[in-house]
Amino acid sequence: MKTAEELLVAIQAALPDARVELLLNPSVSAQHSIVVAPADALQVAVYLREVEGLDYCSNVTGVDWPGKEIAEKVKVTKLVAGVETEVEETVKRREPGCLEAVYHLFSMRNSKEGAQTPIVLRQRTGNRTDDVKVPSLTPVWRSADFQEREVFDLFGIVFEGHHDLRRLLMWDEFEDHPMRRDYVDPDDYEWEPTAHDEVLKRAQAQAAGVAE
Amino acid sequence: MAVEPKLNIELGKQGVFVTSFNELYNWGRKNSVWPMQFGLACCAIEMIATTMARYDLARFGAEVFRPSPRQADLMIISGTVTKKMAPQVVRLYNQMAEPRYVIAMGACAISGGPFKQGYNVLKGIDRYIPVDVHIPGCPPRPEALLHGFMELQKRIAAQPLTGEGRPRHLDEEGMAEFPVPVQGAHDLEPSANKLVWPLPAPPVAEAAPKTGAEG
Amino acid sequence: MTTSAEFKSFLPPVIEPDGDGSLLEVAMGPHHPSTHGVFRMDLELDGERVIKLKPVFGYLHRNHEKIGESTSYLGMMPFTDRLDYICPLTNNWAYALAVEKLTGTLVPERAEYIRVILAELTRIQNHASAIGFLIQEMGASGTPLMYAFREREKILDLFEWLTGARMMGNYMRFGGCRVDVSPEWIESAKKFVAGAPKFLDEFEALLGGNEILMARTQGMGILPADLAINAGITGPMLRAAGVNYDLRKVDHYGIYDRFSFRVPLGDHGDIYDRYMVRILEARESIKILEQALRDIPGGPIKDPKAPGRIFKPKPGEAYGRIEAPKGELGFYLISDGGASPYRYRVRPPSLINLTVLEDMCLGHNVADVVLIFGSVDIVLGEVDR
Amino acid sequence: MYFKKEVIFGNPMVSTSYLPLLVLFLAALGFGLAPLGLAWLWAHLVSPPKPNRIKNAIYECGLESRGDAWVQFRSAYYLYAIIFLIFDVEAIFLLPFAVAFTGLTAGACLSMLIFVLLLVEGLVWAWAKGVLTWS
Repeated sequence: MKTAEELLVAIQAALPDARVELLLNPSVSAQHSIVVAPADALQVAVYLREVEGLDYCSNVTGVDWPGKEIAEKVKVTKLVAGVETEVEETVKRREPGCLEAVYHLFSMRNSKEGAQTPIVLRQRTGNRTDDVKVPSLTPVWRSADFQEREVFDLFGIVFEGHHDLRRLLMWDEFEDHPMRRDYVDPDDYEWEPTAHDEVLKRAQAQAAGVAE
Repeated sequence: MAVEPKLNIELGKQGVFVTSFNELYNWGRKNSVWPMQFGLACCAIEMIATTMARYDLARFGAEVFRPSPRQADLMIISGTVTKKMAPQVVRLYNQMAEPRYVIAMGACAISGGPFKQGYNVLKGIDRYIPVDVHIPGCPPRPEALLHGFMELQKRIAAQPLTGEGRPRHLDEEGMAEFPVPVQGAHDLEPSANKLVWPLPAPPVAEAAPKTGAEG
Repeated sequence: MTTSAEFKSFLPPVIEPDGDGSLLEVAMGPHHPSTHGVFRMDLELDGERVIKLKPVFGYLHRNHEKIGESTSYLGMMPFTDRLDYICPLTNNWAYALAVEKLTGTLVPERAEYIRVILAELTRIQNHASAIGFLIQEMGASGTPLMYAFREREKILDLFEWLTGARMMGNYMRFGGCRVDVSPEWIESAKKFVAGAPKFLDEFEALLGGNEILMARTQGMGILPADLAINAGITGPMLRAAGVNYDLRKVDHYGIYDRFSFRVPLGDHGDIYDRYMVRILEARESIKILEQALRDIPGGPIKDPKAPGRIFKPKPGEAYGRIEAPKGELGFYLISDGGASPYRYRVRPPSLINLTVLEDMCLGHNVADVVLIFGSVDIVLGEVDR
Repeated sequence: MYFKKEVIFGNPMVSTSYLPLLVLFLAALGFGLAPLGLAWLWAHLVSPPKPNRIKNAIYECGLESRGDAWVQFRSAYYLYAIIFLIFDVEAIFLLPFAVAFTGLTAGACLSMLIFVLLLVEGLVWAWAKGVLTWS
């Protein structure tokens, strides 16, 4: 079973124009992943299944990376009291977030030698609002069928080429994507009979709102 | 109105058995409560275990689990009622024939239980339909379900036929229709049935939040 | 070269109604006696034949993963009991294994043995109840289920004695177990294991040679091996299709390498094969239990350095999986150094095994759809999470 | 002459009259209808009818039922129904024959045999035509 690094080299050899890079996993499990650009994800997937023998896509899931404010220390030469000096300055850089579809691949046919570490394939969308289209890998691995529908339902990643992309878990009239980090669920705690601390504050605010 | 117990026992010793029509009517209904086959989640497995040989719900005349709501008297809500399932639960309750009862089995059915923070979990089925017996536990043991069942039987036995405390199915103004909630864009609309689940007004903001809740 | 000629993609088939009647649209809905809970199938029937079958999920979607993102690592352990509520202890083990893979915690010998014993006991009671429910849906209302649940009660007594709860054990911790096993418990477990083959013989004598069962299940709901692999089917359904893929042998997790047991395989991939594979797997579990109970060592049950309540793993991600009675149960954890996982994903074998329900059921009668669905053996808590 | 007591009630010694049969029939009818009557009376007098739209809706697994059930079924079903009808009616005719079987003369047995054979011949034709095997 090839490791992620060897597979990366093999992919770049077989598909020179495929934009793939390695993402190291700092955890002890050392399950590194291959990030592939959505445009040629289908190509890479077909290669992995046909040539590399990864015929079993065990797990497909979505991860939401919201945009982050990164404060970076930047060396800036500035005029301070007429003297050119190097000054440490924190620059706020707004990193655009993205939605990610993660695929864990194994091989069932040749699964004899040794414990199997998953080959992790990642596709990232452009951003979290309008450019959320990613090619569906269901034609390559049928096991991604329901799981991609679930990722579409809970994260909002649109899988192009999926034969039946509907919401899997929430009801069809539901509009939000609840597993996103910035989802606020409806406040239907109301006030339990023994209202206390922040439920009490919410209840009083609601009651005050009703009172006007 | 009921026969005094002491007199009853004395007469019983002489071999004379006296009962009232009300006791006879309730005795018949109490001992043949047919539950509806309505398993939602983990509590359903404990409910099935209760009907099996070891705990044997049949001793109380309830081993016939009717799949159709038309032939069931009791709905045991065993498991988490999600917001996607809530309209179906309320519609099934409406479609059951009158004298119908509800047992909310398990913490999830009573108040959302461990999954209370879930966005798709209804915080308790009391918001839409009246519940007769609540059985706490996650899942409650089969003995707890049997005890809850006996509580329901006591409650049925105590229902008078006429007068003030008579059950819902015997009085004309009793509430018969429980509106089915609609699945909206973000949540169920309405989020609770105010007639069935009157919200206690919270203690007023400006006054020091007293423990008791007026209104 | 995206989808070249010989490249085969396994999309669900479409069949045409051959009769002259019009199609009846009916929902085998959330409240139905034979859907093992709140599962719905939208059927289009031509008379009795199924023309279209669209499963609908989500009626028990309890937001397990969203709650996971705001609860501590240890706090999620009782929630994993309620995923596949017929096999809570294997869920615990899968979650503990994933966290151990994330943090590299080691598990002492005795704890590994206890984990194997509890997992195999869970497998026996899961297969027994799965067959009991399947036969009940075939029409034998009650009797086989009574037999299966009688055995299940014995196993639940063992669980209750050890973990304190009949079903929801919340027993495993990262790096071991919560409570040690007493010698009396091991004795009564041995007594149960000694009696278990007699129950399986009785079960098989009652069902195995039964013509009605054979007539209704052989050749029904056939699942070809290559579709099974591509659709990610795991567990008894996959082995019934003839693919030798059992995580206990493939992944070498836990200490399964020390026990000699075989992996039963079917060759037709129909419902009868799945029934037989489950019975044979239960027999193999009994063999594992005999060996494990015989040479369980002494020693600690929890690695003292193992993470306790306040536990912040270093950033990183890990995907751990075990051979749960229903298939490959995996946990995918992404940690950002916080007290609760950044992303907490459960790979549900029941949901993924249902991917091919439509392929297996098209063209059969409605009564057979109930059987094919029963042979997949799903639990709604795990399907909808 | 026809209204004499014996004709209607018949003298008890010679049981030619049909009175016992009538009494038995009425008893059977009463035994069947009495509970229903009581239930109807009870429902009518004591428990008030409270129908509403949701309660009277068609039960379809908790959902609102879409589409209607009046669907043209395949022709194979009608053949099944007809064949069942024939052999069900035949069984009713066999009943009195089977009850009085011992006391019958050979001629009666012969005629009954012809009746049964006629229908068995119908069954053989249907079987040969392959109507009974489900496609």
